[in-house]
Formats: sequence, structure tokens, C-alpha cells
Amino acid sequence: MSLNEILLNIIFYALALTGLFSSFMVATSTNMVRTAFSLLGVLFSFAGLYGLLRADFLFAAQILVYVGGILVLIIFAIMLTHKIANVNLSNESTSSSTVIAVVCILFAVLVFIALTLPEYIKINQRNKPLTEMIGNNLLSDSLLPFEILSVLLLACLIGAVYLARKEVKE
Amino acid sequence: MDYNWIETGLQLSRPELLIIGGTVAVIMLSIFKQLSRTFLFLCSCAILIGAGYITLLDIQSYTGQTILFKGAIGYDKFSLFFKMLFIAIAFITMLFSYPVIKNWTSGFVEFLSLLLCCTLGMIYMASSRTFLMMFLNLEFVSITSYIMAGLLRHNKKSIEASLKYIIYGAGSSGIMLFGMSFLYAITGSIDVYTVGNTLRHLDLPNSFYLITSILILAGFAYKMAIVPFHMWCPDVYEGAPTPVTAFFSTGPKIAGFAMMIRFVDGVFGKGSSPFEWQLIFIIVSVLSMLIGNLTALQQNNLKRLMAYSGIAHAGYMALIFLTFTQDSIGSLLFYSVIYSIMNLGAFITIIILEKYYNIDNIQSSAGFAYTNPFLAICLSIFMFSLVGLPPFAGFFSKLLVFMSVIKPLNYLTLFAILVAVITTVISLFYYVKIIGAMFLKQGGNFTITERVSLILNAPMAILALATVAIFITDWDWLFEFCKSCSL
Amino acid sequence: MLWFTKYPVENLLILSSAVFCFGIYTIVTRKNAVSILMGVELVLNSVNLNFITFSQFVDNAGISGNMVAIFVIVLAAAEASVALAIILGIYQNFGRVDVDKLTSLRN
Amino acid sequence: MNEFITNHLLSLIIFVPLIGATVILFIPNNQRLLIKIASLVSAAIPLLLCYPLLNEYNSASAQFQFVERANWIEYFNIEYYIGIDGLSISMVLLTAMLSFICIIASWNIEHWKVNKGIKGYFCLFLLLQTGMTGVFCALDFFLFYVFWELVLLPMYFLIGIWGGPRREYAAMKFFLYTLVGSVLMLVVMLALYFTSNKDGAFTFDLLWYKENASKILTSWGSKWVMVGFVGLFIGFAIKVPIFPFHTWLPDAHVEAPTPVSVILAGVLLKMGVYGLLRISYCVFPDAAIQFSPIMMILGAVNIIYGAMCSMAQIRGVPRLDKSTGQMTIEQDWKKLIAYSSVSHMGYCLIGMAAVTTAGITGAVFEMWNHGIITGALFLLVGVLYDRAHHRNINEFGGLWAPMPYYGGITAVMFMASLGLPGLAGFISEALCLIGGFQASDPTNYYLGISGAYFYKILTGICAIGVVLGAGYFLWSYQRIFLGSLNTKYAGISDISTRELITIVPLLIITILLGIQPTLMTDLFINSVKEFVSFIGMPWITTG
Repeated sequence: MSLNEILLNIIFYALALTGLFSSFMVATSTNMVRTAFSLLGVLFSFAGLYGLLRADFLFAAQILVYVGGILVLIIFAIMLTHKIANVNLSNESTSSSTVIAVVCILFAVLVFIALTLPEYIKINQRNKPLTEMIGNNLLSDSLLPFEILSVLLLACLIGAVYLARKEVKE
Repeated sequence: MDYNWIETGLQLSRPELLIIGGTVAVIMLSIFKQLSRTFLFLCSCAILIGAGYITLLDIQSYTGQTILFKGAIGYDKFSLFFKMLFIAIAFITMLFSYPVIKNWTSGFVEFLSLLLCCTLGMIYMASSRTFLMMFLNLEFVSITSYIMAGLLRHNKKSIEASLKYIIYGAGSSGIMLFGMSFLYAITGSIDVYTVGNTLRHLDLPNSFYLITSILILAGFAYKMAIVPFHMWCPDVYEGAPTPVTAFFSTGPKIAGFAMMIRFVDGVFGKGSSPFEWQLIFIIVSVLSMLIGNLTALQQNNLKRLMAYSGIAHAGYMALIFLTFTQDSIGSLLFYSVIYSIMNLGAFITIIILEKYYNIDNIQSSAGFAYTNPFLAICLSIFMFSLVGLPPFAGFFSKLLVFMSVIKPLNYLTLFAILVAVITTVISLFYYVKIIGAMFLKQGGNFTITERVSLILNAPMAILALATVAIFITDWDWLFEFCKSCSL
Repeated sequence: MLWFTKYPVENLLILSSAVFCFGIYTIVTRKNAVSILMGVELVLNSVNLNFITFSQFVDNAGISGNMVAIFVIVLAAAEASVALAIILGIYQNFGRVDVDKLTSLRN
Repeated sequence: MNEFITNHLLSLIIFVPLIGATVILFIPNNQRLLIKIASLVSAAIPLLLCYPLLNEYNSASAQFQFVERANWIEYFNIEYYIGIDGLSISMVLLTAMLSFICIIASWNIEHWKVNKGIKGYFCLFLLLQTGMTGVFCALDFFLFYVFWELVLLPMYFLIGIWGGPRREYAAMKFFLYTLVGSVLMLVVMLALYFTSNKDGAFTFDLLWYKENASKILTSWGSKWVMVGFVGLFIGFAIKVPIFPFHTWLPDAHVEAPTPVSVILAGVLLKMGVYGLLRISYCVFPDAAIQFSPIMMILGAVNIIYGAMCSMAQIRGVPRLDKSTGQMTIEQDWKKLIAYSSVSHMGYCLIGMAAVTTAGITGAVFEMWNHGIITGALFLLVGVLYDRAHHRNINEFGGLWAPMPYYGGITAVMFMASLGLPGLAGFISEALCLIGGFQASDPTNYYLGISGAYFYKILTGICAIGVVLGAGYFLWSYQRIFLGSLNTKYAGISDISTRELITIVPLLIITILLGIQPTLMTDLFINSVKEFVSFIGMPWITTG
């Protein structure tokens, strides 16, 4: 194994562990702001993983849309719906042993699949860069979804604006 | 590069293009304050009529199967049928919601444009062939639905319904995608038919199929509102504005079924499959019938009751997956037509009760029949039809589903049918409870502020008449047509 | 040869499963609507990781997994915007965004 | 035009009331008289059409007559297939007559306690008439089922809206019982449909089922045939009603308004018996033979139990009023007659269990007679109820003095009902008992009794019912009409002309058929003979 490989391995596991730990924090942290920042950690580490998986376009998209858009939205939402002066923004949860048990079973089942699935698939990594293919795909295979998406965003725009704006006093 | 496929695709999707263009036009026109609400409403209706007309022409002439937009959607009689049905549902919904929404302080244009958008999404749901399209259009319908549920944003119930809807919806569509990613992993394709073909040559363990199916079912089942993904249903139905509820109870639910059929047809296919996926459907449909009907017994709120009735009906509809033959799919199409007719009709009566008489539960409707017998009679027709009593169309729709399921008689189908029959008898209690309250109980006075709008009365009467007429006349052609449209 | 070629698919899958489970756990247990939304984002991210992994390792001819991931990102953004608008509406009406305090619809 | 009428006689009899109901829907609510006249006309036309029907009916033939056949739903091979034979012609007549009489009996609807719009009442009544006539004419099982269910809906509303204090409970109970029955019927019907093969297609044709009963037996196997028979039997037994499915009947009868009770007792109960004869027996003759001893027992139970319950009404039944928590003693005259219906239906069962010519003739004749006599009895109860506003047997007394005509008519009808020779009821009951007595099957043992004596013993027990019947009728007559006059009712008016119009025709028929029963039995004797030889009980010697 070359040094590069070892280094990348280390990066990979570091990212994976960051993602794992951050998502754990999202699920359990009792402070709202801390939860949001943990989500940031998850998103960043996933972006890094996409990069390692050679999905360069998605790496960019993840950072631009998720981190730059969604997370900012979420933080806005937290600030708008809480008395932000209150430093201790508590984030309650109603955990019960049943829920934990069910989620654990779910996890066990998914791990089982994760361990058996690779037996049935031929693993063979792609070497070509992606961005060009994605561009072509958006104008061929994914043309219709792409166009539908634009209509969807229009509908979202109308709806989100309608729901969130203050009442116009007449 | 050859771009002919775009041309063909666009040619064959004129109704969709009309709806998209129309939606944009309605939004644009709404900027001009001097245009009245009636005008915008008529514009939207015209769009739907136009789209419906084009579809009608297509559906008469077209036979065969085409794949459009590089495999994104299938263009066949199945998708045309649902296109027609969804446009009809949207049109009727739009028609009878006008008297309600015209008095809203805000949200009028939003309602019209979102209804059109949602219709577009449903049409694409029924014709989607890839996981991407399925997920995208499911979300399309869902997102527009979330907003529509919360259109009365200053009404606590409405906005709460919207929040509950989005929480359940977002969660379950995520779960569905997770399941789909496994199928993609195995087959390397997101086209359902390619996936199915590849799966047939692989020897996968049943546990894999089971887990994947359950995960994927989450997304579909939540749209179809079948147990165990039905929890949002009563709250959302109660909280959402009533015209929107009427729409939810028919359109998106049927669209979910259409997509499910396409999915199952692609991935598992008719005939033998490596995995006995029917078992899952036996469980969910039996549970839906039981929980839907038994919980409905305790309801007092009319919209909540209709929600549980919808869950129960979804259970009856899900029975067709037990056999999944051309016949049973045809009977589902027939069922969805009849179900739309009776459910929309029932909701029109609920809208009238709510708007003019301020009645939203069974108790307060006691003795109502003597104030407005016409409405009470129509309501009784819809309710009896929902039970499935002759001489109303609901009888045949249920019968056809049962008959298509019972043919390969074994203990499982027998069990499912038995549950279906018993729950049908149980369902009589709560449907008749409404009728009984209206006709048999003594009640207070019901004052009416204005005359019931013709735009509500006329569709109600027509739908009631249709419910009876479909039974009496020779409805062969309708069923034959449904069967010819099945996959 | 810059890119490392031997991440075991299993590890990626277990990671995504774990994140998925955390997401589900968040959706089910959290009271705050914004936190629930974060749970949804976790689920969608785990889905994305799955699709991208499989796209890179399995689907060599096409890139449909990547396309799905792109659409998921966009849809997540759309959904988040609508969800946050609804949450703001809830805040205006109820003065708080805790799901368990929303009781105008009785069960 | 004439030709049209003669070709579509049955259709007209079935659907004229429906057309009438539709017309009435468009008459404004305040035109009360017009509504009544319209409904009277729509009920009168079927009755008038029965005249050509009787004229052209060939009683020498056992074939179906006035057959009309058209495709209805081609996909399922469901036909609009109607026709009548001896078993059904009397029922068609009875329905037309009683419906007409009931419309007259409803003339004072404005003065009823529950006054909730007369338009709906008459519409529902005419709808009911269509359903009932349809049941007796349908030769397609599916059509039969549709008409059967069609009866259910108007009946629910008629009891539920215009009924007595516990109407809601009674209506729901009636609805549910009948629906459970019809679901069972539906299941058997579909099973039959899917095993049928008429020229390579599934069919609902009842006559095809009858002709191919042996084929059904071989394809189903005797075990499943029995299951099918029992399924249908329960469906019909609820309607008859046969013990233990009878509990809806007293509630429904007591709560229903007088004309509805008349229809309920006069026609609806016959639908059950008719269904047994026309469908259960004809489709599963083999199972019917095996079921015969059980039928016999059920018949005996019905007779004795019904009579006992009637008797109990004279003594008084303590009943807890759930809403007030008070114990009341119930001595309801109407309930007495309702239970006597249960008893009388038992005679039909005896006759049907035997399937001898005498037995079936008796059963069919009893169906007719019971319709006439009990219909009249309910009308008579209604007459008194309209005046006194209660039906408590014990609170009357000596009514003969202020109401001599009423007392006289009641006496005759009571005698007819308890089976006094010379009146119609006697003949049919006697025929049923004779039928039961004729049956003997020495090869088998039932309940440890040789088949040779089993039927005779049970018939003997049934004969006790006649004595009991005499008991409760005479006692109740004594309590109400004889004895010292209750001063509260000294000024009570005697039966009015309108009420006479409703009852006198029934009275005349009762006396006439008592003297000359062949007027009626000749209509169906050939069909009965054919039926008896078709079923072929072991004690029937052919040839």
C-alpha cells in the first residue's frame, strides 16, 4: 500500500467517524445550536466522502446547496422560532426504550444487508470524471425530471412564500 | 445528436404542457389586481377542460406502448387512463371548491395553481418508470399537498395538519429511497423494468427482498394511506381545508396506487417471482381494513370519519395485489373511478354542511334531513355506496375487486376476502350512523344564511345520479375499458 | 493515481445505515419541529451516500445513482424551504414549535 | 300499446311504483293530497294489472310464464330475467294488494305521532313495493339479490323515521340482521356463479341451477353443498324469521308504523320462505333432503316458541327500560301478533320440511293466508292504536260496546288466525300438518327416533301450537273486548269507513278462501307437484 493510499484511508475513516459522531450528536444533543452545528459536521464529512468517491460534482453540490442553503435555512428557523437571547436552547426529546430497541433492530437488519449485499454485486470502480456526464445526462436521460423539477421549484416558491410571509394588512 | 425523442415526447405530452403553461399563466394573470377571482377560476377550469379533452382524444385513438423521454415515463393506456381520471378529479375538485375559496382572504391563486401543479405531479406519478421519476413526482405531489393542507395559514388546525403531513411525508419518502438504493445496488439500474429483469436472473435471499420491499412500501403506502403508514391521515384530513381534503382522499391516494402498480409490475412482474411479495400486501390490506373500519366506528368528526373510511378503502384496493393479474388491475381502475365519484360526492355534502350549516360532526347533524332533504338523500346515496350496498355503484366496484382476488382460491386469499366481507358489514355501522343521525334523530333548527350555491348542488346531484346510474345501466363498457387500460 | 481504490463497500453501507438510523431516531423522538427536519436531512444524506457509492462501484455504464443524488439534494432543499415556512406558520399560530404541544387536532 | 302491456306485464307491475315514486319526488311538498293520490294511483296500477295477469296465467302448466329476458351486464352474464310460476304468482298478487291497502291505510299520515314529511314516506313505500315484487319475479340470482337488497333500504328508513320510540334501535337491528344474511347469500351466490358453466360461460340463471342441480352436487361434493345450503338457509331464515334468528322481528314490528308492519309481516317474511323454496331447495335439493329433519325441528320450535311468546304478552313480560331504569310490564298487543307470525311461519317450515304435495301446498297457501290475515290483524291493531295511543292489552276491556263493528271484524280475523275451520287459515295449517304427518323415513334414525315416527311425533307437537294459538287469541280478545268497559274509552269511535275499506277486502278473501280454497290452490297446485317430484323426498313415490 502506497503512502497515498494509507493517507487516503486515514482521511476516509476520519471522515466516516466524524460523520458518525456528528449524526449521533444530531440525534441526541440537548442543545439546539449544538444540534445544528453537528448537522454541519455531518454534511461536511459526507461532502468529503463524496469527494473521495470521485463524485466531484456532488461534492460541490453538497457544500453549495446543503451547507450553503439548507443549513442556513435551518439556522434561520432556529433563530426565528426561539428566543435567541436564551443561551441554553434546549432541544427536548421523548426517547423511550421501545424506540431505541426498534431503531437498534432496524440498524441490525440494515447491517445484515450491508454485509450480505456486496456478495451479489460486481464491484468495479469508475475512473472517468463525472461532471461532463452529469451535464449530458441532464439533457438526455434526466431531461424530463429536470424540467419537472423546475415546475416543482416554482410550486415550492409560491407555497413557501405564501406560508411564511406576514399578513398584508389592508 | 438525435433529438427526435424530445419532439415525440413533447407531442405526446400536450396535456401536461398545457397544464404547466396554464399554471404559469394563472400565476402571471393574478398579478393584475383588476382581474376578478372568477376569471382566474374560469381560466384554471378551462385549462383542465382543455387538457382533459386532449387526453380524451388520445385515449380513444391510442393503443400500444411507448417509452418517452429516454425511459423516464411510459406512455400507454394505463397512464392515459390515470391522466384522464386525475384531470377529472382535479376539475371536479376545483369546481366545487370555488364557493369555499372565493371568500378566503388570501390563498385563492395559490390554491388554483397548486391544484394544477399537484395534478401534473399525479399524472407523472402514474406514468413514471424510473426510481428517480417516482421519487421526484411523489415529492412533487407531496410538497404541493403540504402547502395545500396549510393554505388556511391562520387556522391552527390547518397549519398543524400541514406540519404533521410534512413530517410523515418527508420521513417516509426518505425511507423509500433508502430501499430503492438497495435495488439500485443489486442491478445498477433505476429503471423498474430493467431492475425486474435483472432480479429475475439473480438468486437473492428472501430476507433481502423482504427488507427492501418493506422500506420501499413506506413511501408508497404513505401516499396510499394504508396501515401502518396511515397515521397522518386523520389529522391531515381534519385540519386541511375541506376541498383540499376531498382532493387528498381521491387524487394522491389513487396516484399512489397507480405508481405502486407500475412499480410492482416492473420489479416483480406478473406471474411467478423469486419472492412472495404478495404476503406483505395481505398483511397491510387486512390491517388497513380492520384498523380503518374499527377506528372509524368511534369517530364523530365527519372528516375524520372519512379519513378512516379512506384507509379502509385503501385496504380493499390493496387486495388486488394478492393476485396482480390483468383482471385485478382492471378492477382496481374501475374501483378508483367509482371511489372517486362517491368520495368526491360525499365531500361535497360535507363542504355544504360545513359552509352553510356549520356542521362538522355527526352529533350536530341530528335531524338535519328535514332541513335539506336533497342533501341528505345524496349523502345517503354516497354512504350506502361506500358501504357497497346494491343498487349503488360501490357494490360493483367492491364485488369486482373481490372476484378478481378470489379466483386462485387458497387459504390466504380466502382469509383476506373473509376479512374484507366482515369489515364491510362492520363499516355499515358508521356510515349508517351518519344517515341515522340525519334522518332518525330529532335535532335542532338549522339556519341558513344564504342559498346553497348551484356550483355545489349540481355536481353533488350529478355524482349521486352517476352512483346509481352506473349500477343500473350496463356498465360493461366502463369495466372493459378499465381492463383494456390495465397494465 | 491519486484516488484510493479500496474503500470496502460494506463500511460505506454500515456508515449510511447508522446515519439512517440516527435520522429515524431523531424524527421519532424529537419534539422540536426544526430538529425533526434535521432528522429528515440525515436520512436523505444517508440515501445519497448509498446512491453515490453504488453509482461509483456498480453502475459503470451510467450515472443514474449520481443523478438521483443530485435530485435528492435539490428536493431536500425544496422540502426544507416549505417545511421551514410551515414551521414559521406554526410559530406564528402557536408561539412554539414543539410537536407534542400541537393539540388542535385531537386524536 | 296493448301488446306492449301484455308483453311486459311483469315489468310493469314491478316498475310502475318506481316510476310513481320518481314522479312524486317532483311534486311540491305542500301538495299533500296530490302526493297521496299519485301514490295511490301508482299502487293501484299494479293491482289492476294483476287482473290480466291472472286471466292469462295458465295454471295447468308448471312452467314459468310471462318470462322477460334481456341482457343487463353482459360482462358477467347477468340478465334481466323475470317470470312467474305457481310458487310466485300468489306472492305477486299479495304484494300488489297489500301495498295498495297500505297506501290507503297511510292516508291519515298527517295525524301520526311522527310527522316527518309525507313525500318521503310514499316514495319509500313505492320503492319498497318495487323491491318486493322484484324479489318474487326474479329468475336471475343476481337480479334477485339486487331486489332483495333494494327492500332493505326503504324498510330501514320507514321503520327508522316513522316508527315508535325505539325506532332507531329497531331499524338498525333489522338492517344489520338482514345485511348479515344477504352477505352470506352473496357468498354462496358467487360460489355458485363461479362453478356454473352454461354454454361455456358463468351464469346467475336460477333455472339453469335447478336443471343442473346434480352437476352442482358432483362438482361441489356433498359436504360443500351442505355448507352452501346452510349459508343460504341462514340468509333466508333471518328474513322468515326462523328461531334463533328471529329477535329482530318483535322490535321491528312493534316500532314500525301500522302500514309498514303490515308489509313487514305480510310480504317481507314471505320473501324468506319464497327464497328457501325457489333457491335453497331448487339449487341444493340433495342438501334439502338431508336438512329436512332439522327443518322439521326448527318448524316445531318456531310454532311452540312463537306461541309461548305470544302467550307471555298476555301474562305480561317484565322489561327494564334502560333510559329510565324502571321496570315495566310489557303487554303489547302488537308484539303478541308479531310473535304469532313467528308461530305461523313455523307451519310453512313443517310443510317445507316434508315436501309432499300437501305440505308444499300448505306452505304456499299459508304464505298467502298469513299475509292476508296478519296484515288485517296489524291493521286492526293500528285502528285501536290510533284512537287509544297505546296497545297495552290489560288497559282495555269491554270495547265491544262502543265498537261493535270493530269487535266483530277482529273476532273473525282472530278466528281465522287461530285456525278455525271454515276460514282460510285452517286449511293451510291443516295442509302443512298433513304434509308433516305424511313424511316418514324408516331407514334413518333422528335423535334416536326412527324416521318412521320422527316426523309424526314432531307434527303432533306442532299441533299443540294450534291449541296455544287459540289460547292467546281468545284470551287477548277477552281482555280487550269483553268484560267491564274501561270508562276511559267509553266514547271511543267505531271503525271508520276508510279503515273499513282497508280491512273488508281482506275479510272477504279470508272467508271466501275458507269456503272455497281451490280458488287459490288451483293456481299453484301444478307447480307444487312439479316441485315435489323435483326434490324427490324418500317418501315420495314417483309415478
